[in-house]
Amino acid sequence: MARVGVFICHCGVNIAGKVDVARVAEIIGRMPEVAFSTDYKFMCSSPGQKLVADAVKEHGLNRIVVAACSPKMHLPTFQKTIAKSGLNQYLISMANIREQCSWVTLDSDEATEKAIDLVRRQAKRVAHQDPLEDVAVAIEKTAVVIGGGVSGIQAALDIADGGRKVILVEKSPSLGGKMAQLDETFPTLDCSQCILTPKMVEAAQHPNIEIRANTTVKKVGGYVGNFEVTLERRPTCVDATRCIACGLCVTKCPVRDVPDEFNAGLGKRRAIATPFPQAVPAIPVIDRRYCLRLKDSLGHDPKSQEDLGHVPRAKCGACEKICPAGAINYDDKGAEETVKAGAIVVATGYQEMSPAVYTEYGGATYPDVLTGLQFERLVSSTGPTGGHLVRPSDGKEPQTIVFVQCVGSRDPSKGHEYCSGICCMYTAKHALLYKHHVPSGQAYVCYIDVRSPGKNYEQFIRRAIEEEDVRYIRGRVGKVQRRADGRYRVFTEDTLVGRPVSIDADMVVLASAVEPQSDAASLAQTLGISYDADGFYTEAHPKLKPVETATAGVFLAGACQGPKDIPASVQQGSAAAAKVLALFANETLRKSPQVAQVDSSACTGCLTCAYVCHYSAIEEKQVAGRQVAFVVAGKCQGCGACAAACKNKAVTLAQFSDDEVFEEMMR
Amino acid sequence: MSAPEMAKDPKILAFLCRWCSYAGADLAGTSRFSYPSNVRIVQVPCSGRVDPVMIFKAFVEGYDGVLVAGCHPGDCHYGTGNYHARRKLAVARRLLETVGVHPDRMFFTWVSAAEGRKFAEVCTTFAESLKKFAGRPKTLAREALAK
Amino acid sequence: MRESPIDWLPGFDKKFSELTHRMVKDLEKCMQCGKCTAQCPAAKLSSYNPRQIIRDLRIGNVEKVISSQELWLCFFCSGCYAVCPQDINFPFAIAMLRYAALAKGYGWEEVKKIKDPYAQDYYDTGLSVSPDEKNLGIRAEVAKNSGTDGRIGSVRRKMGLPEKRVVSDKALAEIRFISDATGMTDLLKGMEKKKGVPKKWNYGSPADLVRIKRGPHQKFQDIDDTRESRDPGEVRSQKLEARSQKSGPAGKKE
Amino acid sequence: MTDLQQKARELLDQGEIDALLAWKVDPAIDDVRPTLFKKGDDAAEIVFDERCVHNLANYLPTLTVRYNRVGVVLKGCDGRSLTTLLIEHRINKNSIVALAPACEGVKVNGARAQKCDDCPTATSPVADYEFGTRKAKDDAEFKQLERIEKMSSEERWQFFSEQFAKCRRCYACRQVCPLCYCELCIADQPEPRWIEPSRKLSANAMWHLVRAYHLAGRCSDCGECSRACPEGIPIRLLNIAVEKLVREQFGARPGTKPDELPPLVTLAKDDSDEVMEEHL
Amino acid sequence: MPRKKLVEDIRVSDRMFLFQPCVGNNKYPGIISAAQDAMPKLGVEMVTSDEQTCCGGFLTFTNVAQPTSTMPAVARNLCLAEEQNLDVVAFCNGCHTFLTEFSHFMNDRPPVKGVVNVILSMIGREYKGTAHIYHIIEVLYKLKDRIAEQVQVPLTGLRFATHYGCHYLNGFKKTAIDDAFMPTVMEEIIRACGAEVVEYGENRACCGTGLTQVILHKEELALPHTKRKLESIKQAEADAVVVQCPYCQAQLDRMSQKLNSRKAGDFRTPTMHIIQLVGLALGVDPVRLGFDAHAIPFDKLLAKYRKLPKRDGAHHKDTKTQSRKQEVEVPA
Repeated sequence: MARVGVFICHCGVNIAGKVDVARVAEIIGRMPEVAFSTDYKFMCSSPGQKLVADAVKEHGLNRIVVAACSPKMHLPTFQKTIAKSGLNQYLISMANIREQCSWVTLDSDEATEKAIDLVRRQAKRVAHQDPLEDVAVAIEKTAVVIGGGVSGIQAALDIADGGRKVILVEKSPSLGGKMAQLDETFPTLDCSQCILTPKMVEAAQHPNIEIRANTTVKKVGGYVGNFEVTLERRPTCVDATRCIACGLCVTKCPVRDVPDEFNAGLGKRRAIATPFPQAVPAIPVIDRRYCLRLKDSLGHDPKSQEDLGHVPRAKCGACEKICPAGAINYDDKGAEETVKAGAIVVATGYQEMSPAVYTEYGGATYPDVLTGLQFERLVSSTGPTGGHLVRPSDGKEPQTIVFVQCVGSRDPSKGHEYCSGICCMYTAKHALLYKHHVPSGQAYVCYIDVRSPGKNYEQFIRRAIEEEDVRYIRGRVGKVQRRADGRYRVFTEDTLVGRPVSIDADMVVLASAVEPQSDAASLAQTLGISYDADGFYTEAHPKLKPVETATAGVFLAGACQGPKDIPASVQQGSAAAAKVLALFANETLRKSPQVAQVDSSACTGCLTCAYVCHYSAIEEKQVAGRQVAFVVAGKCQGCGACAAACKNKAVTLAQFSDDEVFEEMMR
Repeated sequence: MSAPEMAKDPKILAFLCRWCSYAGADLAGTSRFSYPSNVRIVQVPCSGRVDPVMIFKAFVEGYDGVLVAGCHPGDCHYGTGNYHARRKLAVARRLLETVGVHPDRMFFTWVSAAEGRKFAEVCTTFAESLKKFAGRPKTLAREALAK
Repeated sequence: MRESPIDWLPGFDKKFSELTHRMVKDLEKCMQCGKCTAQCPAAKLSSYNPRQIIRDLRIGNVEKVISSQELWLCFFCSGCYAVCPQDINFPFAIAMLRYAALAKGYGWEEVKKIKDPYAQDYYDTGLSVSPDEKNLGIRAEVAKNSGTDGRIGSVRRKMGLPEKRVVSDKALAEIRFISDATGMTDLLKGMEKKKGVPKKWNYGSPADLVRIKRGPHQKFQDIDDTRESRDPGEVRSQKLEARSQKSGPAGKKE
Repeated sequence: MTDLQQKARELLDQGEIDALLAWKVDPAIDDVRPTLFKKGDDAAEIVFDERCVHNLANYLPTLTVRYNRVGVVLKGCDGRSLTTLLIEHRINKNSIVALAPACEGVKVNGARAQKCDDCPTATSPVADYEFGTRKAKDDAEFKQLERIEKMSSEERWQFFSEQFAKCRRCYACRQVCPLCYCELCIADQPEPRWIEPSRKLSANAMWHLVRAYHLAGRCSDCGECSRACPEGIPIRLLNIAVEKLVREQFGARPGTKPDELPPLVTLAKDDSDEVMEEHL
Repeated sequence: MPRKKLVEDIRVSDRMFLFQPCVGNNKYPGIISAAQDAMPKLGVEMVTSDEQTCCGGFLTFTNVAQPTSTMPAVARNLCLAEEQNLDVVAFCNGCHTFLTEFSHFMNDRPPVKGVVNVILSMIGREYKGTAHIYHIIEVLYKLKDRIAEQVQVPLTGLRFATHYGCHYLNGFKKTAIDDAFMPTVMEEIIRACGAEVVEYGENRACCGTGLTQVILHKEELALPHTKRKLESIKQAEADAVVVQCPYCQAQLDRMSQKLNSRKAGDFRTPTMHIIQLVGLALGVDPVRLGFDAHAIPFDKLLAKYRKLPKRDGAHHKDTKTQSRKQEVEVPA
């Protein structure tokens, strides 16, 4: 016989202000199954919890209902409380009379009536709850880090240093991400690659880290502690195990006009190439869209990677001939492997928005109107011009240059509503780099607001303005007009003077917005994590859980969660690593007992439940010569699809059994 | 709204998935979006847990309307629960309206954890649309059929 | 402290008050980035400045806006709308503001100019552009090119068209009825008597215009250039001097 | 002797099957009744015509337990039931030998059965031996639904409440249905009482709704439920109301494809949300 | 870059309502007669009505009349097309803007539409909002392949500068068929006629007509603005400027003359409406194209034009045979 204790919380005035809690307690007290009923100012306070604990002993309560805020808020609190007082922690139920009653009901009499009804339902429900024990599952102590940018590298290194295995998955041929493309970094102006490449090498040489380049995540199964991640390597046609990275193949390749992604499309590369000198791994990759030997075997659209079966027409094969290690394999079909992992760190970063929509600026049309990343490559010593800052159109040194801020940021009409956060700083850096390359030249920055929150950031901006004489004009650029003489007339307004201004420039640099990778959404669905309206992955809590996701065991790092600069990305990488290591510090994982169970006596063995199970947690099993369904508790995540599908209710989902739902919905 | 008028409010039983819609209902609370007080929320782990039998029973129990809300397609915390739910609910609606339960008495929708306002609006509009049945005999309802 | 849109437009038909509401709602979105002014041809030529007008509306200086000469300088090229990151339809706002100004008595002289050549023609003939060419220069040219007397009627005849496009009497009756019914007729009639309250140059000196007013014979290209000298100009040279003093000869190019 | 009888004789004689389930005329009732044939010589008595209305698939689960190989003569609808039974592991295919003559349709109370107009496969989809030419048609008009479709909600309830009121809860519909095989039917479960055992109208309605729902996407539309009902409740109406939805929205034809899962357990990612708004 | 989706949505019928712009009637009659002669060669019969008046929008943004007055006037003009169940083709950015803006405004707001219809009912008309309103540029672009195949006199060697005007591209930045800053539709049509396109810096600059006497009597403001554009055009050495709006045409044509007469420059580049150009290419008699009405003479251009060879075997489909109201199938 259930002896239910009901505890009604005032939550200060949040509940008591609308609901007559005393009346609720009094009326509920009359229910047959209710042995004790009271109300108190703050049930979640320590005296409040003591009240509950004492009542349990005093009145020999064996079921508890706390009528307070949402169970999402305090259910764990009270579970601990009753556990301390010797009651099974799952013999409690909460009536949500704040979020779903006092806060949403205008009339206070109704609120009271509703509260009474809500509590009554929980009181009847809790009587049907059974004591449960947590499920323990083993943890696979390997982490998969998706994305080999600075954030992913940091996370991988920290986890590896913590003594755990890491599989570092990178889509492109080399680690490094966006940071590898940068020339210098703000606010210290130290060389980007000089500080990044050592980390890349360290990652490559670390005994606990396995790097999977040219690889993407195809499928993710399982659950926290026991993920099954299917990795897919695209065909590179170079056998990494044999290649000695001598680079001879690259020198021999006859195809020289492939647009160079690493140089943001400014330079050209061969059809077989390593993205950049310090690449890790340094294994070259054949671009099947351009390779003479292979392109015929691909779809006609050069962009399509779809394989139409190899029909090599051109005889080329230059790289194959020259390769001393015999590493070239034109028939490479790529590979697929499935790895087990206990945790996943997503560090897929961002992409630079294409300025093509900004026709008023001639974005992606005028040769000397560049994006921020293109400018980085242009001034970088490893860039297409070997670090000489010249106009792509005529190779002349730009004497006047205009930096246009907020291209795609803070622009709901054509771009994104959010502020990309890093443009103000990198533009100031660009202006400085320009002045260093062309001391006599004049740089203008057209901005709306300068946002420089960060250590030494504001000083950096001031330095650009005061010492380097970079001209900051407060006003968004209206349009860029190409003139007959090949220069560009930039129209803006000096909003502080209130006058339109036009500047004749030799080069224009657009601070293109940071936006999520184009495949961010599909990866999110593969991983079962959520993303916001802009396409950035959402953290479990904006303040208190910045690197967790709603899916246990999947963590976020870097710009995939929102625009970030290098320091912030590295911080998040380490933070995610800390979370992973904390998880791996446990031997087993205590899992909620909310799992399905099959009553084999009632089961007809039709296995409909197995068909609907998303986690293939249901297997068939012979019991007394009959074939019946059987739930693997470790795999079951407790969604209850099986319980709903079973016609004669042979499947029961703990915590949401038919009994419990039935009692709760009865009027 | 005055008390008696509200008292006439149709009784609604809402099955909300724990991850999206129940959180959405909580958000409606924290944001103080009020909605009719006769909505009774039953938390389910996933909209896929909702067995049409529960919906039939709800009408037998005399609820004026049944609301089922889950995560948006593609966002199901359990991957595919809401896809299964979608078909089951379609069948449930078909059966109920065949025997004469007006289809407007069932409201199946998606409410994400961020859509507190949407939840409040859904409840309000649903309650409004149910008002048109006021005075009409409650199909299926036990007490209505007792006599 | 902003006034409600209704105050600006006393008596404006309620049905259309939402026009102004929409306008104000739009203006709320303005982030004062100046992209509109940056590309505005009128701003280049005068002290007219859409961004400042929005700013004043936002902080409630409606009177300043509607009493200003500048309000009447926009010529609806819609470039500001085309570039606006918030899709504010500013030309539309201007049109509404001009009604607001008229309601307060400003700018009638601007409107009167339109009345005779166009509005009246519309009322009389149904077309708002009259066939008779007032500019004798043009007429001469046309005469020369067409070998006629240069009147459009003659040209039309030469082309094998009726001398004059005539709108049917039925149509005329209809549009006149509409004009009468909607108060346009009275508006036109009363327009002569309307005394325009004098406007002020609230956003700069008429000098901007005066300089241009020197007539079409000057080099117009200057206008941009003067702007540029306005901006970098002095400030910069001073800076460079300062620098060259403390740190040797800085590369200085002009 | 017809091919069917011929084949039946062979199978029995050669011991391919231990027993053959088919129909034979029983003079006592002057009608056919399902009969278990054990000897080849009796094969000549096998009847297959418009009188053979019973769904023989219903007997198979028990028979396959008793005999290790059972032959069975199947109409199209019986075959569809069998398909679903196989999918749901009720029967092991190896213990069945299906003789599938092309069905010309059956008569109930002297009139051609309504179900036969909507029958998608006149010949059983599960067939070891086929007789006559296989006919399949994709469209089903569900004529019987039209009158319901015309009704307003009130009228529908008017109609069905009268029907349900007649129900005696004898569960003949359940017993006759090959797909109602649960050991402990939800209607008999004490805790929780989803369906009250009483004969209250609400409880009756509940029963018929739940029964129809449990057959959703599985029902082979053999129409036995309606035929078996002593009160003549048009139970089949509910089944086809659902089947219409299943065919039109989920593109599924229950029982026609032996290797296809029932539509309510398949993962329906690509459905549009409209399916939840589909009206009859 | 034209917006594919929007172009697909354009529905060209074999009869359409020619909305006559006032400037077209009373200053540049060539525009209308060109349309009447050229469009049938493309299989589109142009229907006019002598009951059509000035769109009325013009009076709105000059503030001489309030929308309350002009909206019914616009609605009335649209009725003329609706009554014949035709879609409207506007040849003037101004007409197009106000017909479209006002019709949308009314269609989106039933109360407004109601009030308007109360007034219209008194003159025995009703505005339904069924007629589509197209700009001639949209129609021509949709038919550009047909133009290419129907060309009688390929304008080989002729060089044209384009001027789009403001109200179409800027005012409809989301719904116009081309981008507001780098449009190419007119270029593509010109090339379809076999002619060349020349670029010039001030291409997307406004012609300035709004500023001139036409709207605000601020000639002193307009002239410098227009002059800058004309100079840029002059540098491009085009045979003519092609516009899609009669008002731009008036401005560029007349201001050239005015500046010349004031010795403020020497601008000899004539201005023509896109439909006049298409007319030339389709072999419409130049007289009907009404170049005589222009202040800047077309002598040079026409001289070159007369030398151009007629395309031999230029097949001329008799499009009249097509069934009425049936869609002109446009090769994708």
